[in-house]
Amino acid sequence: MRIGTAKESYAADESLFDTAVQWRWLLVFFALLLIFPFIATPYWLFMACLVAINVASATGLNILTGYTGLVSLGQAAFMGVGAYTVAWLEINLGTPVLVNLVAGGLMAGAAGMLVGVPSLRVKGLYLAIATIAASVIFHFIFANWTSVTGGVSGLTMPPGTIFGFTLDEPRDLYWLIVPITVLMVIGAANLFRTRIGRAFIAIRDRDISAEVLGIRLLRFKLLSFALSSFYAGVAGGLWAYFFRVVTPESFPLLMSIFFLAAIIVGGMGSILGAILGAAFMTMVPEVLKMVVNWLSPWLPDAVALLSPVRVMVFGALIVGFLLFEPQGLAEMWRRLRRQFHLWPFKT
Amino acid sequence: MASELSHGKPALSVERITLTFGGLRALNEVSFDVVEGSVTSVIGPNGAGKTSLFNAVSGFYKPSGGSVRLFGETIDRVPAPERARLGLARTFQNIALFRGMTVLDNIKLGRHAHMSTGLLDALWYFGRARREELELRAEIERRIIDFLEIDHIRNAAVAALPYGLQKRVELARALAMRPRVLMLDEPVAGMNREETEDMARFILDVKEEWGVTILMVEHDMGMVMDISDHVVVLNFGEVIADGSPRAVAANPRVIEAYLGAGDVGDLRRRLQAGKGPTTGGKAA
Amino acid sequence: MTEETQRQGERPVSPLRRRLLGYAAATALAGLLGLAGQNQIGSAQAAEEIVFGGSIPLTGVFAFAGEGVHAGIQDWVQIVNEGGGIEGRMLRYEPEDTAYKVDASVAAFKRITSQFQPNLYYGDSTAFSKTINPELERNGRMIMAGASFATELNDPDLFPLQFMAGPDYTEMFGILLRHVADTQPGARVAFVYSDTEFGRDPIEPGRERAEALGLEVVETIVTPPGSVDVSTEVLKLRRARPDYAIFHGYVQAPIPEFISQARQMGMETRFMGTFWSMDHTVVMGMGEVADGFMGVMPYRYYYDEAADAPMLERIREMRPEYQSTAYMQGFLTAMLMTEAVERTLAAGQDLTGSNLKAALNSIEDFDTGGIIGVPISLPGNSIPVGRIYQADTAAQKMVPVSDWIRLDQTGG
Amino acid sequence: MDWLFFFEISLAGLGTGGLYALTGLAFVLIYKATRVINLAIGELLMLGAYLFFGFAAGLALPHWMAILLTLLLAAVVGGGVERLFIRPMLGESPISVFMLTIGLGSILIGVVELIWGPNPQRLPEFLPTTPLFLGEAYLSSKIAAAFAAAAVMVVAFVLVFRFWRGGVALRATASDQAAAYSMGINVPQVFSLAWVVACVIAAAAGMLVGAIGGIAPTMGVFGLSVLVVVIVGGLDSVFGALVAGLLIGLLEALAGAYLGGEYKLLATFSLLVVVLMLRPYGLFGTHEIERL
Repeated sequence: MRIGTAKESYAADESLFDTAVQWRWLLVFFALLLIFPFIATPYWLFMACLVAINVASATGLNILTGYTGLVSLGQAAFMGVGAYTVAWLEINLGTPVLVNLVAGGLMAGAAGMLVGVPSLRVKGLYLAIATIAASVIFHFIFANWTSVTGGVSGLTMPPGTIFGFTLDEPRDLYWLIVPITVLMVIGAANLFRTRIGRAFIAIRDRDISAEVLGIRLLRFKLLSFALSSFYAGVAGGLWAYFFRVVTPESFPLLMSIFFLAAIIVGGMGSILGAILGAAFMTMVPEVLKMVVNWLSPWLPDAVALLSPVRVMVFGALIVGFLLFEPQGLAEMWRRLRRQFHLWPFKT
Repeated sequence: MASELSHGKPALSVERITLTFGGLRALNEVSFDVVEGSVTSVIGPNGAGKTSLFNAVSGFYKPSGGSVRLFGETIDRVPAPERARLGLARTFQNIALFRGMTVLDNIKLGRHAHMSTGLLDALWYFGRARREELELRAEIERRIIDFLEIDHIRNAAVAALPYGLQKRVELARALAMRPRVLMLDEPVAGMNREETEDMARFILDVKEEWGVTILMVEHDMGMVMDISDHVVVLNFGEVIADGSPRAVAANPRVIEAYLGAGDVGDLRRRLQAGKGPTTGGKAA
Repeated sequence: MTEETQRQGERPVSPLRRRLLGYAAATALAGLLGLAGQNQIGSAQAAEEIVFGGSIPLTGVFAFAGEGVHAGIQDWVQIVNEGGGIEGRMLRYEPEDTAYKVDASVAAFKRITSQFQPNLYYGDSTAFSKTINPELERNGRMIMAGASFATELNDPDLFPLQFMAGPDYTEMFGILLRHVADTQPGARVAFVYSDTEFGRDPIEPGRERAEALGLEVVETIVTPPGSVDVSTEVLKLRRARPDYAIFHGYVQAPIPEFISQARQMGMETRFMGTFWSMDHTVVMGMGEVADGFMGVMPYRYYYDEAADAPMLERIREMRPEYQSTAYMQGFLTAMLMTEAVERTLAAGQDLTGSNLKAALNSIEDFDTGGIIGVPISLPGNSIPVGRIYQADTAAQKMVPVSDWIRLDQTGG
Repeated sequence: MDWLFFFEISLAGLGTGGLYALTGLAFVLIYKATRVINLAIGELLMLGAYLFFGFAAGLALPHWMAILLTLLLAAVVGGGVERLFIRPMLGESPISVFMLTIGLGSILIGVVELIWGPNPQRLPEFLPTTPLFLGEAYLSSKIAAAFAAAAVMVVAFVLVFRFWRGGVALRATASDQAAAYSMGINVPQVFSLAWVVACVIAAAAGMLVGAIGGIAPTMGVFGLSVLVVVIVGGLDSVFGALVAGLLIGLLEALAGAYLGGEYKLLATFSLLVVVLMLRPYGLFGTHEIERL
């Protein structure tokens, strides 16, 4: 427990970060985000953007799965909807970047709501399977609605421009992707300080008694679907600006599993969890590759092991965290912090 | 039936409610009134249909016949969440708190239906959402947390609390719903004497200070007899007695019902003791 | 910034811990700066060397190809460097594994280009080639080739700094159909392809080309990606009774099952494949049913005996065991790239992407040392040359059944 | 309308459907006994195929011995998985267990790739290849044989499920875990048993699927169609899995033949959506009564 943190007002008690120290660390973090593009190599910038996109999408999935308790294996498909929308708008109408991103989010949100409709009748894992169906069906649309989606070869789009700047390198895109991700994360954190966020959690914990409290289940489940897919759609839109080639194969079912894994590993129902999880899971394959590179002088065949090991590590992380640390990295982080605060005393 | 309270205006009227589960008749033409400002208790042996009645009134079960009126308006077509908005609040027999949340968040949830923060406000937070949250917080602190004496646990996780406190938090949440009629499903089950006394006091305070009408299911006869204005006895899904506590206790059909259920010794003991010891009130 | 926060911090945190946290932050910062610094060192080192970067699928579903390509490039680089490099400048091959995933390929590209300044690059997929194209033009220092023979990439206007060391998929179909038209004029053909970008690539243009050659396309059958059970598709094929069926968009499965069921039904159809299905190991792995399976191959097989193929001799010396057709592809890609570098340097020009590509396009009637059996030219983005090989399972060999077919020569 | 063609297509579809039904059976078995939705079923099937490949091609054992060893090892794997991964999750939310099986699938793919590499392989031929004609209609003999094998296994399973003591215990556990426990049935043992039997069935299905279309670490996608099968049939209905297996096989074949290969998955998953909307608990599944 931390001392000297008595609150003077309810407002202080309701704020996201409750101590001055936390605020300072947050400022340090934002300062780092600000200077990062000036000191990092293109590779690290690329990774940072990728991590940010994944954080945005994982945060969205966390709203649905972590907080509302509805498992979805459709997150990648919703990202696809957003990505195609953005690419189509950019190519055909050339509307402003931010408009396109919002449109991508809204399209994905609408798609998500549609997919959420079975939650009227089925619950829990049946719904998860309905989302698999959605990914299959969306994939079909992406691949076969050739006049809009460009069929299997997809859409290749020009770079976005914002205030006259052309966004065609990670160094530029960073300034689009990271702020939007930060806003989306803050939005999600805010959400869970209000009635809507509480209603989501209530649905997750006991959906029937939530009804007695005046929470309209269907409306809030659909809202959760829509919001989560909106996040996915915006993330997909960012993805589109980032890679500029959108094909049906860009958003496989495996990618949806990736996001699920990210929130399991990071910590379901925790804003910090989605951030940590998405960053961690994005970096794991890269780190493995570095490890193999270091090992290669001694183990020349190590690279051949890379792929299976990566797949195994991916699965083992899911299983391991579910078995041994169901609250994920976020909980490990909290524990670490607690120990740090009490150091040198044992907890 | 000849209770002096029957002159008051009914807050809640149950009229010929019938409820069947696949041929099994859980409630058969159950009718009674809950007079505004009263504490009305529903009692009866296990399996008499008390909880089914609660579920029918709060809108979970769709009765096959009859209707429920809230302050004169029929609410049969009103779905459960809407009933909450109309001022019908309830607690659950086996505590339905959200274990992953803090006490404070649980209580705040009670106000859900009366709040207006929309999605965009919520994402932005600063402004309307914040104002509404802070108002709610202040009101909860002032009217509920102090009142129920749970200020020491407001930030505790519900799962970590002892049973008695959890029950109290559930009451707090129900109060946050701005109820006009509060339905309590076994509010003191599993409590020790001291906790039971506290809860009885809270219930009476709620009735008097908040002006809330209370409908309660309870097995603790001592408490029922103590605080009720009006008692309804159910057996095999039918009302077998309805009146003041004293009249009901003397009703031979009630004694017989409890005798049939084998609970008569318990009943008598508790009637004599004035306040009963704890009973789980339900078979596992 | 950190120092300031340290000074202001008062109550709850012990000074020691505060200092530790500060150090941690400082170290993290230094780490990032260090990465930037490393970059400069890297590029300084690379100044004299000519760097050949590669997003190579060493693992994952395309690993069988990636390994071959990797070995092929390695060997060619070794040959060049043993011969003293190009005008005294050594080649340096910097590959990275991509697991055949686009984002990993792009990441590898970013890492290699931020650490070195490659002039040559090998990419692993169509999607990567398309994704990286704007980056390539912006970078302006390199040319790129890759594992993709996508028709889309064979467009010097859209992909001015890329090329492929062979015919594109449509040209492969063209070569196959030319052979069919030569052997059996007016034959009935069917296309069987997977429902992927790879699979659908040459189908429409292939149909036009067939009609132009007087062949009849009697059926096109699409199979879902990854599907293994093809019994309904075989029944469809049987309805159509084609003389030739061309598979595209597969490596091995489900080709053998297709052929074996067709044979069981007593069909006389002859089956053909395109480059990625045509490696010796892939075809022989199909078992008995592979006998008579034909396909288009722009390169000679490792074991081909030809008087005019000194480079094959050289390869067999370097690697006594069989090397795949992907190896040949990597080897030839590297050979053509170094040829472009050599021509650029010889002309006294800077190693920019456009100069390199112009040098590459100046290649005419070039002798590949027998990797390809005829002299080649590279006027655009592809080399539309190939030959039909047929599997002989008894001899366990792929044997040529046609001459080298040059689509660029006979105006086809 | 070409009726012969239609008939042939339907036969082929039903043949594949037999394998769906068999795998669906494994899925339903686990769900019934342990209430676990096992998304790793496709990967368990793949593992079975690879084990057989390892024994029959790698170690060059006679086919009958390879089959026996594969089934045996699959049983061990099933028991091990249940013990190591599933049992510690008892009492956790079904969602967690569901996701655990996804992770498990990934681990299995990694293991198989590590041992046998990522490239597709062909199983040694152990099914007959002499062509089969029903009148004029052609039926792939491999598919016919696989269907027959699947049918034999299904019948054997149903008999065991009805009459053998273990089967009875399984059914009792399926209908009410607490009651079964109180009647002296060793419920954890039943859980193990369910996983063991299901893995054996999945491995058998894997060998048959692999014999038809070759094997690859990615062949677990077969599990996707099986998922459709069990949802359409009803998660907890053995009969439902059998009927839906045939139905889905048929539907896929017809969609593939008359609409094109790209419509196969679309057709089955659209059916899935329709069933979820109209009969959420499947054609033959029990509608679970909600408890407050």
